[in-house]
Amino acid sequence: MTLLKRERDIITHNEYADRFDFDEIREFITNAPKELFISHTFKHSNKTLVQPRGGFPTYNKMFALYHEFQKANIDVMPLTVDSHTRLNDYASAKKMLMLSEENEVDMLNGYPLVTHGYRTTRKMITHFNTPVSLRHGTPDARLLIETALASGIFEIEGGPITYLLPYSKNFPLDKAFLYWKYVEKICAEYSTLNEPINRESFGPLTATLVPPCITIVIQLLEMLLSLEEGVKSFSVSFAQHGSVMQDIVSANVLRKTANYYAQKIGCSDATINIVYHQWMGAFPRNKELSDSLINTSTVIAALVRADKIIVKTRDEAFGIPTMQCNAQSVANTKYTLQVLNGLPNISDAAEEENLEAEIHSIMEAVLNDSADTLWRKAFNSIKNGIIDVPFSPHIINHNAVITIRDAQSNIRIIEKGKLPISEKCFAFERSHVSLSDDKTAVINKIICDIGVMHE
Amino acid sequence: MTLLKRERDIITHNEYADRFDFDEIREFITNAPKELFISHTFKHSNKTLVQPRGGFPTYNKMFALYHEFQKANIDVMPLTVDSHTRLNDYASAKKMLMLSEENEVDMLNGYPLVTHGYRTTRKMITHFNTPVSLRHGTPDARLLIETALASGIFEIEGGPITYLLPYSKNFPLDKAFLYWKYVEKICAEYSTLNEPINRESFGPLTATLVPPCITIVIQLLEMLLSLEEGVKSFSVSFAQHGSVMQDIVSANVLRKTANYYAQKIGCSDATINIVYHQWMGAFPRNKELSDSLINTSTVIAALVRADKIIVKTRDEAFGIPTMQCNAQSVANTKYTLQVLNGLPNISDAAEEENLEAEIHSIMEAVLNDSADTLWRKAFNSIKNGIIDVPFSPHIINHNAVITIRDAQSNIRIIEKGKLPISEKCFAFERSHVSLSDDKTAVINKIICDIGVMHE
Amino acid sequence: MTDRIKKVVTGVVGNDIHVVANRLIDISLQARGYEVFNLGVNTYLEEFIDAVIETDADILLISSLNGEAEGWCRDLQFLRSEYQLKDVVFVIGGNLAVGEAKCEDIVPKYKAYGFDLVFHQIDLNTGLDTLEAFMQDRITK
Amino acid sequence: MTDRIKKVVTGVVGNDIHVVANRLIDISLQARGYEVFNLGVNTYLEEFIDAVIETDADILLISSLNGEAEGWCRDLQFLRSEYQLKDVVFVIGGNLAVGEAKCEDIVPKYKAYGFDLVFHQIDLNTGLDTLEAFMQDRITK
Ligand code: B12
Ligand code: B12
Repeated sequence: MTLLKRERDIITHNEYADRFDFDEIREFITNAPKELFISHTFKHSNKTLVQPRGGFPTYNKMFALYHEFQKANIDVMPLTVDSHTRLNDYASAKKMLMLSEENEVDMLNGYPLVTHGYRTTRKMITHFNTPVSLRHGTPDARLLIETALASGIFEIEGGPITYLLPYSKNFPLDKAFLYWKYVEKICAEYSTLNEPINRESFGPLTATLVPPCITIVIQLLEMLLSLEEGVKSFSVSFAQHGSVMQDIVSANVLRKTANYYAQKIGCSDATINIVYHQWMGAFPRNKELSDSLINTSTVIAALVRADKIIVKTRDEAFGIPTMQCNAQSVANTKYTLQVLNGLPNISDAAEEENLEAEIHSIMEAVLNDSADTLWRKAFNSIKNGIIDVPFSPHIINHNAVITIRDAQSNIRIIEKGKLPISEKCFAFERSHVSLSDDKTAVINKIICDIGVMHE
Repeated sequence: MTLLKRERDIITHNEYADRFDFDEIREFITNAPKELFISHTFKHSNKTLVQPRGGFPTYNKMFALYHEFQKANIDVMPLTVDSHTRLNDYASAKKMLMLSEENEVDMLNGYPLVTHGYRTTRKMITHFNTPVSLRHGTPDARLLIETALASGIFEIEGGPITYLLPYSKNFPLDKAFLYWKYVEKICAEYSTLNEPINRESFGPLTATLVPPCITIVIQLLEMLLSLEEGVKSFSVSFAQHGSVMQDIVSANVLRKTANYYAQKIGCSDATINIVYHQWMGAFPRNKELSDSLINTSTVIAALVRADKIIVKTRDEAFGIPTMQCNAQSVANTKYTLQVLNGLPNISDAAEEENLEAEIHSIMEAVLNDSADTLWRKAFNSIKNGIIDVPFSPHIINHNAVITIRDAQSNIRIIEKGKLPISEKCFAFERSHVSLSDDKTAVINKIICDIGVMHE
Repeated sequence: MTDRIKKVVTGVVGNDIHVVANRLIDISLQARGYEVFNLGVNTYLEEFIDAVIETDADILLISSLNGEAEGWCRDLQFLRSEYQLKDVVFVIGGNLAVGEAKCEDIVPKYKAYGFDLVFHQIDLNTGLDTLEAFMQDRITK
Repeated sequence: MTDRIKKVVTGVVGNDIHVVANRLIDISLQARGYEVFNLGVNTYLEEFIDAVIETDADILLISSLNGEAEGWCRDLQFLRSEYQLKDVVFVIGGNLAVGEAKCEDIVPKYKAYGFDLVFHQIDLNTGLDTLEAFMQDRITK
């Protein structure tokens, strides 16, 4: 028995989980319809695919949600997992699921996938026969991903960095890397059976004033960690920054550097796609304006030529959206993409050059770390602040980088902490903002910048 | 008594109009607050101003509409005139106004300005103290414009071509030119008293498959006819084409050629602004999608850096919008413009070169016409099809130009009729579309292209 | 009623210049085999009646888009009986009210004005299908 | 109650990692002159109670953003009486329900769980102003 197989045995033998029948699962995946694989859809479509988020505690409500989405002509179904499951607290998830089923009140903010199990969930997935994307935020997602893949969910979002730094306070980062290594391996293995399983990184991170260079470096690292293990279809992503120019520049540079680094490790056979998240930060408290914001994001997604867009809803500021509201967002977004034609090619040479230089400097520092494996290099880089995510709740995060918006709403680095960007790049960043000496003025500006989409 | 003065006397002595007290009117304009002049607002603002359309028959309902708009933080108030007044049928307007007042049902699709008169209307305009723009569609607007200016309405939309070819079947074009000459003269005269009166051309025309070169030539001609008479503030305009690229190219070329021709006739002291109309063609019959379309237009307006945007409402496909619905559109548009930052500069060299060449060819043909005055040259050019507006209901229009959308939704000329564009340009247009030989297939394509924004 | 080619007088009523639908109606009616007399936009009720009489039309198909049709149609009942046009089918369609209105309210109103078929915010092809069925019905009766 | 500097224990309850508001609350409380013990995100109810006892805090100010607070607060009444914390002001704020909910429904529910002040979807400054007024009231009484 290999080490991986032993680990697998231990993980899947969990009192809260299904009994896993791996032979049957392999057979299911081998014969699964192509329509369930987003990697297949990506290959055969040249439009921007539309995917919402969404998860309800009970099976019936989840089924009803998918039904609504189907009517809205959705491209990719979401399966968002509740926060107990995310933190491997299956006992609480079970308790809250029972309360939800008894009281018709949702006591969970997502679908407790492990609790429902793969046998049950697969019925729903195969019924709708549309690719499903797993959205969670789990550092130790091993059991969750085993359950997902066995259910017919062939896109797995997340990664050791993007699902840890924004989503956890204490979970050990080195463990997260190892647990995700497991996930990559399983995804790679199953990818040989039929169409490839698609992995997707979570670019939005904390959705709060994260500068493009940090987002992109993390995208590249998670992509490399995944391709290294044999994954053949990977999506890099980022969220609307608040400046159209910064979105365009990020997309152009992300596309270019992703191909560059994939090639560098000899993985140019993998397919890389770009995913755009509609505004992920604080939403306005007015639903009409939220609709406007959402549509604006859609137009920008088209301008940056995203392969997939992940949509928000007009209920964002209030709570988990109703299914009707969520389906309406999908329909609106699909309509806009349909009527939005004649897209120009846009770029900004100076900004792109600067961003690329920043990314290469940071990547170089990471790759030059003395550790032996990529994940350890990445681990060390995060620990010593070479990678530093603003507003991360995690204890390991350095929290020394400070950013602020310039007059055009571009996110600019005003304190670089341990970020190894060149003096020239840092000067470029700072040249766009004029800073007050008064510290409370700066704090007030940051508070304003967090609420940049407020009415 | 000058000829103009005699004409003025005759026009303003109309049984359906106010008695005009010109001394009092001149004094009113001389002392009018700057806030009523959009030319003043343009000068002191660098954001895109937002203006809806709107007009109700009764004074009270019009007042209530302005009140709603004010709450939505509007930049420019509209005063849209009903279609009887547009066709100088003041008797019908009066009858329908009475019916509207008695029955609380709107029997007119706009505000019958002449019937209400300037004394009444001025009270409303000065009460709100925000620039008002007159939207009508009237070939003989002399009495209407006298009434408007005397009321404190200091932006006058329209022109002899743009308010005739889309808005009338039989009205004689030569008369329209003369009547508008009168309007320009009056506007120029009043412009010397205080801030300039702003004139605006109506670029959308029939809003149905009009190619950019025709729109822009007509914009330039109306601008020249106005500047010739001494107008100092002029807005050229166009409506969303259905292709982002075509909108961007049009804006860039319109800006450039407007300055070029203004300078050519020695009027570079006049201020030229660009106005963008949200989609003016057939709307989807779904209000959510209409909202999406409207917001998409707003984003494009920002990308083309319009000085003013004219907004539609989610009720467009159904009828005159309620005032709440109209004000909501204004609020949504203002919000989007506020949060849409970091706008990139966009251009397309090949498309811009082609469009400019087409415009210069047509302008050259117009200016080379043997007639003595510019308006006669323009008149002859329309009559013999050098200028030809698709889907114009007017008998003088040549109706030989046929256009169709290419794969990117750009409007392309497939039959050039008498349009004097070069073979090279025509080849450029046709190179983008592959045409079926089957004539009904072409007609079906045109029907589809008219409904391009339908769901 | 015989089975000869049917004649239709069409146009847009009143001070209304929305021509796009009118062009499509012209093409569609011809494609369906009707002989079409298209008076175009901005046509007054009297002109329609004159054309019906002059061409001996079977159908008068009026469009109205700008919402003002009601103001023009009040006299229809009177004209119709004055000229004894009871065999002519009177059809109106388009956008038949200022502001948003429901078919339930609009259709009875216009039927009372003397129209046989009323299509408020109804797609052209649906409308013309209904018209053909209506004409067929008449023949069989 | 004396007029000494007030101590506040704050943090985000349960499996909730929304940290942005928490950072702002920390800054704002300090700016208003409180001594702040910020336990950060992902803090369990027991940890809050322990910190209140340990620091002898006047106020326990809990945030919850991810909608799951209700699951965590059911035990509050019990803990409160067990540890005899009746002088401590219990405050909760943020987004207190899964899905959209109205203050009318939410506030009484949480008051019944043992909170003195409940701010569902209320702006931070408004909430802190109310808190200060509430504290002032207590002193004068
Ligand atoms: C940014 C964000 C994230 C980031 C968080 C990064 C981080 N570590 O902080 C990321 C992307 C990681 C994230 C993850 C999740 N999120 Co989230 N997130 C948001 C979002 C968009 C903005 C939150 C924010 O930072 N606002 C800015 C701060 C300054 O404002 P605020 O948090 O609203 O707080 C204000 C007030 O509430 C008040 N306040 C707060 N506490 C207190 C206390 C008192 C006493 C007072 C008086 C006032 C007060 O003061 C603040 C300033 O005015 C909100 C939606 C929104 N509001 O627009 C959703 C939202 C909070 N998230 C939600 C959910 C469900 C999640 C997830 C479970 C699942 C998911 N969608 O991925 C995970 C959570 C995992 C977990 N274990 O908790 C839901 C909560 C649902 C509900 N209540 O019904 C929301 C509402 C989105 C939604 N509509 O679905 N999220
Ligand atoms: C393009 C347009 C214009 C162009 C017209 C160019 C031209 N000469 O044709 C311009 C910009 C010049 C214009 C001017 C005006 N317009 Co306009 N216009 C439109 C718009 C956006 C599209 C119309 C169109 O071409 N549609 C495409 C065609 C193919 O569809 P259609 O006209 O809807 O017709 C379909 C059906 O109604 C049906 N149909 C039509 N007739 C019949 C008959 C029968 C028997 C049947 C079965 C079916 C049928 O078949 C067609 C195909 O399905 C509509 C709003 C919309 N629908 O989105 C407003 C609209 C029609 N206009 C309107 C108004 C008020 C005006 C103006 C008075 C004022 C103004 N807003 O500027 C002036 C009119 C002046 C006048 N004297 O009439 C209103 C009417 C209001 C109402 N009913 O309450 C509308 C609804 C906009 C609005 N919501 O305010 N307009």
